[in-house]
Order: sequence, then structure tokens, then C-alpha cells
Amino acid sequence: MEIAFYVLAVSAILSALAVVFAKSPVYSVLWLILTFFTIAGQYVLLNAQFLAAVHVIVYAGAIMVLFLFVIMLLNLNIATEPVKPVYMRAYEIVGGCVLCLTMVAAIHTSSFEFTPVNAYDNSIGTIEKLGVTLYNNYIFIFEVSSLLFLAAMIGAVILAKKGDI
Amino acid sequence: MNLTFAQIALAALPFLPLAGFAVNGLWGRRFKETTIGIVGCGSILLSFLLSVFLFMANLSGSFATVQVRLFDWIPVANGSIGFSLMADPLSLIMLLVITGVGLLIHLYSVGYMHGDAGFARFFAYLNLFIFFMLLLVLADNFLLLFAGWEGVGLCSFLLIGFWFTNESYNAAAKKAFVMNRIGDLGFLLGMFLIVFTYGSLNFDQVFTAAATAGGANNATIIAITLLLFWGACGKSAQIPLYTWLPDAMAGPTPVSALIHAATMVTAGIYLVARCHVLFSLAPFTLSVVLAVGVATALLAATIALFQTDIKKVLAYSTVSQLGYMFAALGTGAYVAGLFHVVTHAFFKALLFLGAGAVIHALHHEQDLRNMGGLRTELPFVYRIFLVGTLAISGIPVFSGFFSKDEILMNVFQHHTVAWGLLFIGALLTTFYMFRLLALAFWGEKRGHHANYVPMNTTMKLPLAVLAFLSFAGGFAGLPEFTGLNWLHHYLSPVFSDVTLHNEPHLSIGVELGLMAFTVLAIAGVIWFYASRFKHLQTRELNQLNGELPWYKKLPANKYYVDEWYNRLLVQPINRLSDFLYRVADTLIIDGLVNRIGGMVLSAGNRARKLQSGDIGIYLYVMLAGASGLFLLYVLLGS
Amino acid sequence: MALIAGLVLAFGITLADWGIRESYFHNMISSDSYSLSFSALLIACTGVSLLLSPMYYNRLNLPYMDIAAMKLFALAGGICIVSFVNLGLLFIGIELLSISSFVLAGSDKRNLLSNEASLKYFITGSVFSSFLLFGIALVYAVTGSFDVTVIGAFYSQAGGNINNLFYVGMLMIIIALGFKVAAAPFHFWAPDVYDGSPAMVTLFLSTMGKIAAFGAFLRLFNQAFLPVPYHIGILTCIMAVATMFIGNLSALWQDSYKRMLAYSAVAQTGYLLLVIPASGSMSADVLFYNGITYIAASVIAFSVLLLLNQYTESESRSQLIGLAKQNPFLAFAVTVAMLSLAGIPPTAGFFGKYYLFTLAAGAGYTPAVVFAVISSLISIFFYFDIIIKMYTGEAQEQLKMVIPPAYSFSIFVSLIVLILLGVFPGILTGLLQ
Amino acid sequence: MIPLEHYLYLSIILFCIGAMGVLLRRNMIILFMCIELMLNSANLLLVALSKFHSDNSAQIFVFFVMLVSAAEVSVGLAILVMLYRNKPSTQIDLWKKLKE
Amino acid sequence: MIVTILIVLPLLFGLAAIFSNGRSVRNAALAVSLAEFCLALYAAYSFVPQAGMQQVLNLPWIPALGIHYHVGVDGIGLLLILLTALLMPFILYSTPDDIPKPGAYYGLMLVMQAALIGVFSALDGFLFYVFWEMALIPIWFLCLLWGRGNTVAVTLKFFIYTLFGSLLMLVALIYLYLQTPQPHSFSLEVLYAVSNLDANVQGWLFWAFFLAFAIKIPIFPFHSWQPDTYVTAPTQGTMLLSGIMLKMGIYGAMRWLIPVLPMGVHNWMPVAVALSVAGAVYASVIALQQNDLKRMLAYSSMAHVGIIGAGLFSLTANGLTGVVFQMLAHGINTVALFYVADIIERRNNTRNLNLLGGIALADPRFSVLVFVCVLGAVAFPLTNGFIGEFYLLYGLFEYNLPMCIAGGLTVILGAAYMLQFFQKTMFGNAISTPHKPVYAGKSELYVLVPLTAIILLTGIYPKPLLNLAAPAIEQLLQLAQF
Repeated sequence: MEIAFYVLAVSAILSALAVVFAKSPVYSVLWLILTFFTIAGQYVLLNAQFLAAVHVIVYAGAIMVLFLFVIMLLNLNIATEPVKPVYMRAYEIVGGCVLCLTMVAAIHTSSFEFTPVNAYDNSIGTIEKLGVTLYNNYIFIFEVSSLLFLAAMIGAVILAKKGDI
Repeated sequence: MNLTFAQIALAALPFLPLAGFAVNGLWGRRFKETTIGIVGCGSILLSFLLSVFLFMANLSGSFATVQVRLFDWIPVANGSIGFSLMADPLSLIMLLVITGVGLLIHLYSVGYMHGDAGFARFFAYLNLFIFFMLLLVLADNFLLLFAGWEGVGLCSFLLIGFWFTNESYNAAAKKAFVMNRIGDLGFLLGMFLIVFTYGSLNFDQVFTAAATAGGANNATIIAITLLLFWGACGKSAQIPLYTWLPDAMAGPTPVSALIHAATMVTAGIYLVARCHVLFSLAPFTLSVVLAVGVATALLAATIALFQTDIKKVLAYSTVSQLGYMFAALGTGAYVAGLFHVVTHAFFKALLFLGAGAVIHALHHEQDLRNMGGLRTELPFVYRIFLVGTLAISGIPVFSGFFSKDEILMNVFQHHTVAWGLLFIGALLTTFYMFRLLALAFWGEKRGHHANYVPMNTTMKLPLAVLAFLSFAGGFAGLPEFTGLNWLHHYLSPVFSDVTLHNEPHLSIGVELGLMAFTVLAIAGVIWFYASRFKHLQTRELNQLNGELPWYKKLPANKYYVDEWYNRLLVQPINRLSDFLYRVADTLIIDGLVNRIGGMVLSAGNRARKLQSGDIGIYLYVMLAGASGLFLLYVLLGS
Repeated sequence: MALIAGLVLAFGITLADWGIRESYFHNMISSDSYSLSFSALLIACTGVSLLLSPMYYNRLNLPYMDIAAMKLFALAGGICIVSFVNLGLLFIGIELLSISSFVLAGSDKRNLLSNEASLKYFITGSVFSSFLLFGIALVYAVTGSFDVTVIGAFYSQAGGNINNLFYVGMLMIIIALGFKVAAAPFHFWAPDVYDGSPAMVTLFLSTMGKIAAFGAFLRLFNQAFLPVPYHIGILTCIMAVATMFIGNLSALWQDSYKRMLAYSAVAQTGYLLLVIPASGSMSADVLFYNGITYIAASVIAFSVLLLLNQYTESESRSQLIGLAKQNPFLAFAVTVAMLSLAGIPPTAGFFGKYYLFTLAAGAGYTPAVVFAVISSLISIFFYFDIIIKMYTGEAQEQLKMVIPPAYSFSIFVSLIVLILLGVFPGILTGLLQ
Repeated sequence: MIPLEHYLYLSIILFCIGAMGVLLRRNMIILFMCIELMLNSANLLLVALSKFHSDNSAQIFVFFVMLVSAAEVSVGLAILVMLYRNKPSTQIDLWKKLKE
Repeated sequence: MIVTILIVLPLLFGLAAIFSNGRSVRNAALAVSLAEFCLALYAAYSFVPQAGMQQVLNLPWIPALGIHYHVGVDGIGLLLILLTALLMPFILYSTPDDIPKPGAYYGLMLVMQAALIGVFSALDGFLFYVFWEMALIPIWFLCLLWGRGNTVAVTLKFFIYTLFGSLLMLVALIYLYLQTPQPHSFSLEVLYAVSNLDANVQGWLFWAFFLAFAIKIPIFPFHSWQPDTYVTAPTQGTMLLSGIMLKMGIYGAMRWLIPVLPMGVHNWMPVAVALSVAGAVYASVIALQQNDLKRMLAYSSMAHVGIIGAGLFSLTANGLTGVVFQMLAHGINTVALFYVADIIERRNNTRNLNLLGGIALADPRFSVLVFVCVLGAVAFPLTNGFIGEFYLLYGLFEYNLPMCIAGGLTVILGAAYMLQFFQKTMFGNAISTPHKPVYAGKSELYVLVPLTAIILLTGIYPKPLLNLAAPAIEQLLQLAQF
């Protein structure tokens, strides 16, 4: 079991790095899809099977397609990255690492022996359990998120539509 | 209130001149000159009559001292100081002198100021001066005395700068007032010390408390008396603060006569006499007073020798005579000092008015070098001037002899060296007075004055009266051994508690001897000068025009005291003020505030630049901020 | 007009159930006095901006209907985050508010500045929403629940020795909400977005957006992290003081009136941020009072800007010279607004600042108060510069504008609010105890 | 059983890689992707915690996070299209007019 | 109840006047200020000195925070209200009737009066602070809109400088408010009772308060705003500033600094006295060489006030009596002198002393009145200046001798520069004025004659005023002992 976790973890990290350092946008989109698959794998390990499926469908399927679509539409595939002076890139890398280190340090100081809230049961990932909690406790957030979608749609239309309005 | 008639008279006394001032001040311009004169002199006449009445009542023993409290003025410490007046023999004598001589001078100035634009204003100021002088003399507490004190200073400022279109006169007036103010500060500090130690400012309470406390020569008494004496020096022009008096001659001559000869300058002596209880408790201060008096007498006499302006000579002679009075007070002979005040008021007023007559006649000519030979042209003026000169030099029978002799007697008793110096001073006085007489009246006529302005009666009458008084004044205080010293007897209740000076009197023989010796010396000087005045005069005139020998140059330039004051005090303050304003105020303090403002604005400019516009930098700084917060958390948290 | 009617209805409803205190939907959202009062405030803001938008947009001949829709979505988001009980609702509400703000920021498509504003807002906004998510995850890790009351109980019951992760989670939430509220290190987006987006949107964002974010911030702290640990308190104080100084200092030299208002909004955030470390009984009251005065002052300040936009393109301060001669009423209103922002007594702003300083000093952060005082002194420079410009100098002719009824109504109402609250602050204090 | 720290560290690393990507890359598309990556790292942590606490409300939360990121991407790309129409490039360095 | 009317009447009328600018605003404003004066006289008449605070009115203003509209008057407050009510009609009457925007002008003046009376009668810390700052805005507008020269920079500096001080005072007041027992309150008695402050906290608080008052008074190092503001402000503004607003600082120190922080005051007393006396000497030396009339008067006012400050912090019974009396005397004298400066400037349209002269020739009556004012300023006996100066110097003398001598120095220097001013303007032959202008016409006399009469009257018979203040000063001294 552990080996699977570590393999998936390492591949996730590598593909994430590849996304960042890929030359052309299409390559980075593909690497990102790979990262999403590794994360979905992690979900399966954490016996959140349904979630993994949804994750793959939503991210890999919908969002990545949207990205590819936009790249193709505006043929942005040309890797016209203006090479920034080295010291700028160095600063940014160092900045990222410093952020990571400080967060690790902050977390490292804490002991991890907090207690789980309710008893262990490995069927929390199943659909009918999720469905129960989703439509009982979180129904209001569900409705608000529908509002969110509506807003996003109208927003996208306002911004991206051609024409003078 | 069962006010006796005396109290009403006392209460009314100072307010008559005030009424005169108000009338002349407000409606003066509408009146003709004569009405102004009537109002001005009338008010003084009335107050003179009232004071004569009070004097007679006091003489006839109906009251020792009369006191009236008009209203209470300022609550200080526990009691409250009232606006209250008091008349006792000491103040009555002063009263008589002020109102008497004042009346004569008022009459004189009607003629003298004839035709001047500010006629009404002149009389208003004169009346105001008399009001403040009366306030000073009749006050029964230090504060009211101080009010009168500064009041007279103010009037002298107004009157010195009477012809205000002339810049130098204004400067002289300001100098007089500021110098008086310096003296008044000492007086004020003395008053504070009195209230601080004795808890009140009323004379009787202070004096009884001082007497009971006793203990001569302790620090506070000396401090109080020294401060009061410092005030007196300011007002009566003694050594450190005398330079304003000669410049005060810028005012019209009646002013110089009234203020700078007869009344105001004697205020200092009146103060010391009034506080004789305190002064006698502090012998150290008395010795200081003696020393200052003698020094001033000598210094002023030497300077007077070389003055060419008729009024300057008389001014320095006044300073020197005041030195004599202070020397008398210094030896504790308060009565002698006062007697000299009275006689000096008479003959010095006479001399000033005489000089005024000369100036009036010669169309405002004041320089002795352009006079001469007036004996034949102005016979009347010459005669009264002669009487005055004889009086001041101390020729027997004349008033000056008796008062000056009494002072010399007391000083001899007390301190022979001081007597020697004063004796020399007396000789010098005689010398410069006769020099003045000779330059002005004897010898041939210099200068180009032809038609002399005639003097009308209003000027002649006061001169005549004053001449008589300078002649007869002396008999009020005949020498001690004759037992007829009326003044001593009259003032004894005031100075009854002066125990210090009743050691055995000199034997009559010694007194007579001394008297004879001084008279002979003075007669010698007169004979010496009268015989060769022509030769001395010519030598002096060409020396004055040409180069003065070294030993004469110093006193001629008044020992450069004025220049020293200027260089040591006036210039540094002005330079400091310039420096403070330009550098300290605008550059440093104001500059600092403006610089802080500027710094904030420049910080604003830099902060504005922080917003660089590039999203990359924004993200970078934001994430750096986040990690900074984490770091801070880790440091603070653990 | 239907919109306005709808809003007035909503306003009425919120005020109607003022008394009841219970939570709905499996305690996702609750209607205690805190949430209702702040929701009412937010509704009022949106109402004002909707009231003013038709005249503004007609000149730009942009259809304002869909912009109005976005504003209403933003309002919905705002109301959610102001009355949330579950952290999920907080996250979704903030996202809803942000997304509609991104769109609003970019609503004037042809203007490059507005595009740039929306880009900057979007990128930084989404980066920091992931911070918020991470924070919520960490807090969930320690307490095991998303419900704010449960977290609060867990935290107060655990007392001092709670797991360190909790504080890290709290810090990340502070960073995220700090961004949303434009606190110091995370304020870089605010000036550019407020300056870039059209004036009507800036008014909406700086009033509704900011107050909603502060409402959420304080609600979270009042409910969940009540005894604010001292070192976290100090961090927030440092952030607050930094915001004040950066906001005030950069506003000194601004030539453009709009950008000056942007920086002054950042500075006012600094003052409001002082409420967080001193959260406790009075803090809700203080925030509400300051919120109202800030909104009223911004409405007046921005309405002048909007009226100016009718006539001139340039937004520099010198447009205001001589305004007092043209129409004294507008000049008086702007003077009161500026005095209130600067914190000068007769206006409500002064009492707000005083109330805030008392709260902060009471919680032991007196040095922060001294810094706040100094920065408010710096703010006098530019607030009074406006007043001076209005009252001295000769008036340009084109300022002779006629104020449409909508504007004069909203200016009049906010003027009344500023003066009334200034003279009788007693009305509001003690409302939210 | 994999101890919880490992998930925590993994998600932090992913988060920081995403942050670094946002800093490094100038191209908007890549930027949006890195933002997605940061959000996913938080999702991962949430799922791990829900397993640990065996309480599935965290997983529901992940649902909503996915939903939010979808909405964000749509608005983000709309903004990108709008920007592209005005300036034909996806570099964010071109947008520098709003400053000081 | 009277005090509230005294505050509300001018406030309401002022606000009304600001918005109307009919021609008749001037005499309406005059009527209000005269009514105000009669009311103040009645209050003084019905005031019983020994009975401590009177006319007290205590309404809850912000109950949640324990802040009350708590207003009352005692000896010192009443005298200052009398001064304000007395000077206001003169200041209003002395405004030339061709000023622009008269409505706003008179409105601001009346609002100013309301705020000033509020400051002198507030017994609640918060109310005091609100009135304190409310007094700042009208004077700022007055100086900005009706002043001459670069009014913008000068008035802004003045406003920010004073605000800096008062904001520090606000922080100190808040700190004190939080030290009061639990249901915190701002009322005077409770603040007096706060006793758990140790020495260095009292030190900090002392400096916060002292800075606010020192900037307002102004005391030496914090005076850089004063000369410029007095010169650029319109004369009526300067009259307000130097006549009454300056007393706010002194009154504030007496009411809020000395009784509330006795230990702090005691520790820092020598510094405060030294600063004030240094300021007095500094200003009077500078005034000697000034040839701008108004700037010279500004420095002279600063010198007088330095002595008042020294008397205040010497904490002696006489010193404090002197402070109270000199406040009145100085108020009247500076208002009269600035009005004179205004008349001279308007006739010769120059303020340079070297170019003036010969006014005594042109208008002797005017020069006599000016002379009386100069005497008041020079502390000549029988004028009000002397009594104040006497008490102050005596109080200073009891405190320590060198300070008193330095104080005495300013009296001498004062005589020097005031007489110099008088001679340069009045005496000398007329230089610049071709025709013989009338300096003191009928309207000027209506202001100058009453003022000079008051100068002489209060100088000769100050007893009623001193009796009014004595019990209050007694009580203040008891509070100052710690």
C-alpha cells in the first residue's frame, strides 16, 4: 500500500514541476492532466472512490478541455516566453522555496497527536453516504454554488462576448 | 462714615490735578490758552491751599497723621491692600514742596509755552504728573507708592518726548522710561520680599513687624533695603542708572525744572526716608547708600565742569546734589537729607527757570559758547540767577549754606573721608556754578542774538518768589546748636524711633570751626575764579573748540559711560534679537517643523513608487509577505 | 426600478426579523443581530450603487442591466459570508463575491485600464483563495468540523495547549482575508483595481466588498477564535499599522482624485483592521459604526467623482478647484465627508475613530493606537487639500452642473448619516452587544 | 496506514510548486494552471483529513472546491479572451499601465 | 441651564448664518453676541463663588460608553466665558463691512464662540475634547478664506500642528478613561479620583497633555506656527486666536492637567516653568527688532503668555490668581492692540514700522487710546496688566528667584518694544499719509473706548473678578497636592 502512495506522490510532484517548467502551453496542459490522474489515484488510496471519478471527469475532462480549447482558439501554442533575466527567475525560485520552507517549519513545530472525531469506517467515500450528507447538511451551500455557477456564466458572457455591450 | 474735614481734604487732594488733567486733556484743544492756563494752575493752586490747610492743622496738633481708605485694591497674602492715602509730617513737607514749586512752575510755563501747538497737552501732562507725585507721596502702602512711582516715570516719558516730531527727543524719552523701569524691577522684587517676609505691604504693619523682628543686618533686611535703594537709584539718577537725566533735558525747561530738579528725582530720597525703619536696621545698606551718594556727587560735579549746554550743567549739578542728599541719608541724618531736598527744590527750580528765561530770550539757544554778557541785557534774570548760584554754592545766609552744611556736619561726624570728598565736591559745585554764571552773564557778548524776547509777568513772578525762597528757605532749619532747628523738631515724631544716631553731638566749637572753614574755602574759590574768569574763559573756549588736554577729555565726554552702556547692553541685545529671530526662530525651530513636513511628503513620494504596476512583482511581494508572516509567527509563537 | 423595489423589500425583510436568533439549514447560516445588521448595511450599499448607476452608464452607453445582475450576485455572496456558520459557506460566499467582483472590475471592456484591473484582481484573488482553502483545511484538521460554533467551543475548551496547526490554519485564514480586505502586505491589488475599474464599480467594491470582507473576518474571529492569542494579535496589529501608513503616505502625492480615494480606502482599512486583534464584546459595535461612516463618506466622495466624470475625462484633483462657488451644497457635503474620513469631531468619523481607539487601547494595543493617531495626522494633508481646493481658487466654468435627483438624494442621506451619527453617536452604540 | 504528515507535506509541496509556477511563468494560461494546481493540493489535504477523521463532510467540501475552481477557470479564460482581443498576447508583463 | 443656552444659541444661529448670506447677517450676529454677553453677565451676577460648580447640567450623551453631556461652571470657567462673551461683540463689530461672503464669516465666528464657551464649561473629558477640536475648524476656515498672504500653507501647518497635540491628548484621555473603575466614565470627578497611576506613567500622560496645551498656548519650543498664523490671518481671526483661543490651552492645563496628574505635574514642574520663562524672554528679545507690526504683536503676546505659563506651573496661590487675571487682561489688551494694528494697516496699507509715523499729529484722540492700550500691555500700575503681572511675578518669586528675575526682564523688555512701537507709529512727523486721515472714526471708537475703559477699570478695581476666581483656585491647589 505504502509503495503506491509514494509512487503516486513522487509522480505528482514531478509532473507538477514539469507543468511549471514546460516550454509550450500544450505540453504543460498534458503534464497537468497527468498530475490530476496521480491525485485521483491518491483519492482512490484514501478510499474516496467516487471523488476520484468525479475529480478525473471534472478536472481532466472539463477544465483541461477548456484550456486546450482556448489555446487552440487563440493559437497560443507558440512558446513566446520572453526570457527573463536570470536573477529575476532565481529570485522567484528562491521565493517559492522560502515560502515552502517557512510553511513546513511552522507546521513542523506542531505535534500531530490530535484525535479523530468519530470512529473509523472506511465506507465514507461511497456515493450513498456522500449523497446523504450532501443533500442534508450541505444543501444550502449546494444552492449557493448553483448561484455561483450562474454568476460565472453571466460573467464569462459579459467579458468574452464580442460586440460593443 | 464720620470723615473729618481733614480726611475729605486728604482724599480730594490728589484728584484735583487729575480733574485738571481730564479737563485739559479732553477739551483742551477747544479752549484758548488762557483758560487752559487757568484750569491747569487753578487745580494746582487748590491742591496747594489744601496742603497748606493740612499743614496748618497738623502744626496746630489737631492730628498727628490722617488716613483715609477709598476702596480696597488688591487682596495680597491674608490682608488686602487698599487704595488708601495717609499724610504725616514727612509727606506734608514733601506735599508743600511739590504743590508749591509745582504751582510756581505752572505759572511760569504759561508764559514760557505761549504759542506752542501742544499747549493744552503740556498742561494736561503736567497736571497728570502732579497727580502721580501726590499719589506717591500720600500712599500708605508700598503698592500705591509703586503705582505713583511708575506714574511719574510715565509722565516724565511723555514730557521729555513732548516735542515728539524730533527723533532724538523720542529716543531720550524711551531711554528715561526704560532705565526707570530697570530701577522699578528692583523695587518690585523688594516689595515681593517684603510681602514674603512680613505678609503685608502697608507701611505701618511692615514697619512694626520689622521693628519687633529686630536683628540688624540679617540677610532679608539687607536684601530688601538694597532692592529698594536700587529702585531709588533708578528714579533719583544715582551712579549706575543716572545717564537718563542729562538726556532728559530734551524736554521743555519747565519740565526739567519741575520733574528733573524739584520733585520726581527726590522720590527716591522720600522712599528711603519713608522706610527709614528698615534702612536703620541694615547699616550695611546705609554704608552703600553713603558710598553711592558720595561717588555720584563727585562724578557728576567733575562732569558738570566741562559741559557747554546750560541745561546739561544744571542736570549734572542736580545729580551731584542728589548724591549729597543720599550721602546724608547714608549717615542716618534723614532730616538733613530732607532739608536739603527742600532747599534744593527752591534754588534748583530757580536756576532752571532762570536758564529757561535765558533760553526763552535767546530764541531757544542753549549753547553757552554763543552766550555771554547778558548781565546788562537781562538784568532781572541775572539778579535771580546770581541768588540761585550763591544759594547752591553754600554762601552763608542763603538756604544752600544751611542744608549743605548740616549734611557736611553729619557726614563729618560719621565718616571723615566721605566728608573730605563731599567738601571737594562742594568746591567743585561752586566752581562750575560760577563758570556757568560767567560764561552766560559776564564777559563780552558772543553769538549773534539781537532782539531778546521780553518776559511777561507770569514768568517774572515765580522767579521772584523762588529767589526769595532760596534766600529765606534756609532759616527753616538753623544749625543744631542754635536750638532753633524747626524742621528737626517738626519731623522728630516721624523719625522718633531712629535711635542709631544720638551719639554725643560734636562740640559747638568744632561745628563752628568746620562751618567757618568751608565758608572760607568757598569764598576763596569764588574770589579766585572772579578775578581771572576772563583768562580762564578764553583758554577754555579755545580748548573746547580745539583739542582738550588728556585730563580734561575724560570728564568732558562724561567718562564715556553712555558709550559703554551702549556697547555692553544695548547693541548686544539688538544683535541677539536679530540672531534669535533669523537663526533660532526661522531656521532652527520653524525649519525643524517644515523639515518634518517635507520628510513626510518625500516618504509619501517613495511609498507611491512602491506600487510598480507589474503583476509579477505584486505576487512576489505578497507571497514574500505571507512567508514573512509565517516567519514572524514561528519566532513569536514558540 | 424593479431592482430598487426588490432591494427595498429585502431591506425590509432583514429588518423585520430583527429579534429572532436561530440558524437555518443545519446551522449553515444564522440570523443573529450581527448578520442581520451587516446584511442590511450591504443591501443599502448595493441599493445606492444601483440607484446611481443608470445615469452613470447612460453616458458610457453601456447596458447596465447585466452589471446590475453581477452586483446582486456579489450582494448574495456578501450576505452569505456575513451570516455564515459553516466554513464551507464562508469559502463559497467569498468565491461568489470575488468572481462577481472580477467581472465587475473588467466590465468596461473597451477601457484597457479596466481590463488590466480585472486581470490583476483575478490572478491575485485566486492565488489567495487557495490560501483560504488551505487554512480551512488545517483548522478542520485540528477541530474535525467546519462549524464555527463547534470550532469555537473546541478552541476555548482546549485553552492554551491547542495543537500548533490550529494557529497556522488561523494565520493562513488571516492572510487570505487580509488579502480580501487589502491589508498591508497584500494590498497591492487594491489601488490598481480601484483606480482601473470604472468609478461606479470602485464605489461598489470599496464599500460593499470591503465591509462584507470585514464582516466575515470579524464574525469568524468573534465566533471561532475568540480569545485571540497575543502573538497573532500583534501580527494583525503590525499589518494594520503598515496598511495605515502605506495607504496614507502614498495618497499624499496623488494627482488623480480617484487614485487618491483608492489609497484613502486602503488607509481606512488599516484603521478598521485594528478591530480584529481586539475582537470581543464591543468589536462588532465598533466595526458596524465605522462601517456606516466609511460607507457614507465614500458615497459622497465618489458621487462627486461620478458627477465630474460627466463633464471631463481627467480625474485630477484640480478639477475640484472653486467647486464651492458653483454649488455650495455639494462642496459642503464633500467637506463633511473629508472631515469625517480625517476624523475631525463634529463628524461621525471622529467618534468612529475614537470608539476604535478605545477598543484597541482596552485590548492592550496602545502603541498601535499611537501609530494610528500619527497616520491620521498624515491623512490630514490630502483630505484638507481637497477642501482647500474647493474653497479657494476661481471656479472653472464647466463645474456649473445640475445634480440629478438620484445623486442629490444619496448625498443628502449620507450627509444626514455623517452629521447625525457625529452629534448623537448614542443611537448606534450598544446595538450589537 | 500512511501517517497524516506525509499527506500534509505532499500537499504543501504541491502548493509551493503551484505558487512558484505562478511567480515564474509570464504566460497567463500556465498561470491559471498553476492556480488550479494550488487548489488541488488543498483538495488532496482535505480528502486525507476526511479519511483520517472518517467524516465525509470534507469530501463534500472537495466537491464544492472543484465546482469553484471550474467557475474560476471559466471567468479566468473569459478575462483572457477579453485581454487577448485588446492586446494580442497572453503575457502579463504588457499590462503595466496602472502604477504608482 | 444658562451655560447650555450660551453654547446652543450661537451654534444654531451660526449654522443658520453660514448658509444664508443676506446683507443683514452682520447686525443679526451682533445682536446674538450682545444677547450672549447679557446672558453671561446674568450668570456672573447669580454666581456664588464659594459654591463650587454651578449651572451644572448632566445629560447622558453616549450611555453605552459612559459619556455624558456634563456642563458646569466654576470661578475660573465663568471668568473665561465672560471674557469670550465680552470680546465677541467687539470682534464682530470691528470687522470691515466690505468683507466677501459675510454670511459664512459671521456664521463661523458664532460657531467659534459656541465651541469656545463649550471648552470653558465642559466637565466631561470627551465633551471637552470634542469642543476643543470643534474650535479648530472655524478658525481654520476663517484664516484660510479671509486671510492674506499664502494662507494655504500657513493655516494647514497651524491646523496640523495643533491637531498633533490634541490627538496625543486624545490618546492620553482614552488611557485615563480605561483606568477609571469598571463602568468607565469621562466625568471630571471620576478622572480626578484615578489614583493608581505610578510616576512614570503619570510622566508620559503629563507630556501628552502638556504638549497639546503647550502647542496651543504656545510655550517656547512649540510656537513656530504662531507668528506666521497671526500675520496671515485676518485681524479678527488673530483677535480670536490670541484673545480667546490661547486661553483654551491655559484653561485646559488648569482644569485637566494639574488636578488629574498631580505627581506628573510635580515631577515635571521645573521643566515646564523653565520652558515658559525661556519662551517669554526669547519672544520679548525678538520682538525688539521686529519691524512688521503684527509679527511684533504676535511675539509680544507670546512673551506675556510665557509668563502666564510660568505662573501656572509654579502652582502657588498667587501664581494661579495671576494666571486667571492675566488671562482676562491679556485677552482684552491683545484684542485692542491687534485692532489698532488693523486700523493703522488699513489707513496706511503698510505694516512696516519704519514707514509709519505721525499718527499722533493726524489723530491725537486715537493716539491717546492706543497709549492706554500700550500701558495695559506694558503692565503699568492702574491698568489690568499690572495686577496680573504683579501676581504672576510674585507667584514666580515664591517658586524660585532666578525665574522671577527672568520674568522681570521681560517686563523691562516689554516696556522697550511696546514704547518703540508706540513711538514709531505715533510720533515722528507724518511720512506716508498725504491727506490727514481720520484714524479713529465713530465705528472704531465704539470698540476702542470701551476696551480702554475696561483696561483702566479692571486695573483700578479688580476685586470683584478676583473674588470670583479665589475659591476655584483654592480648590485647584488642594487637588494639585498629591
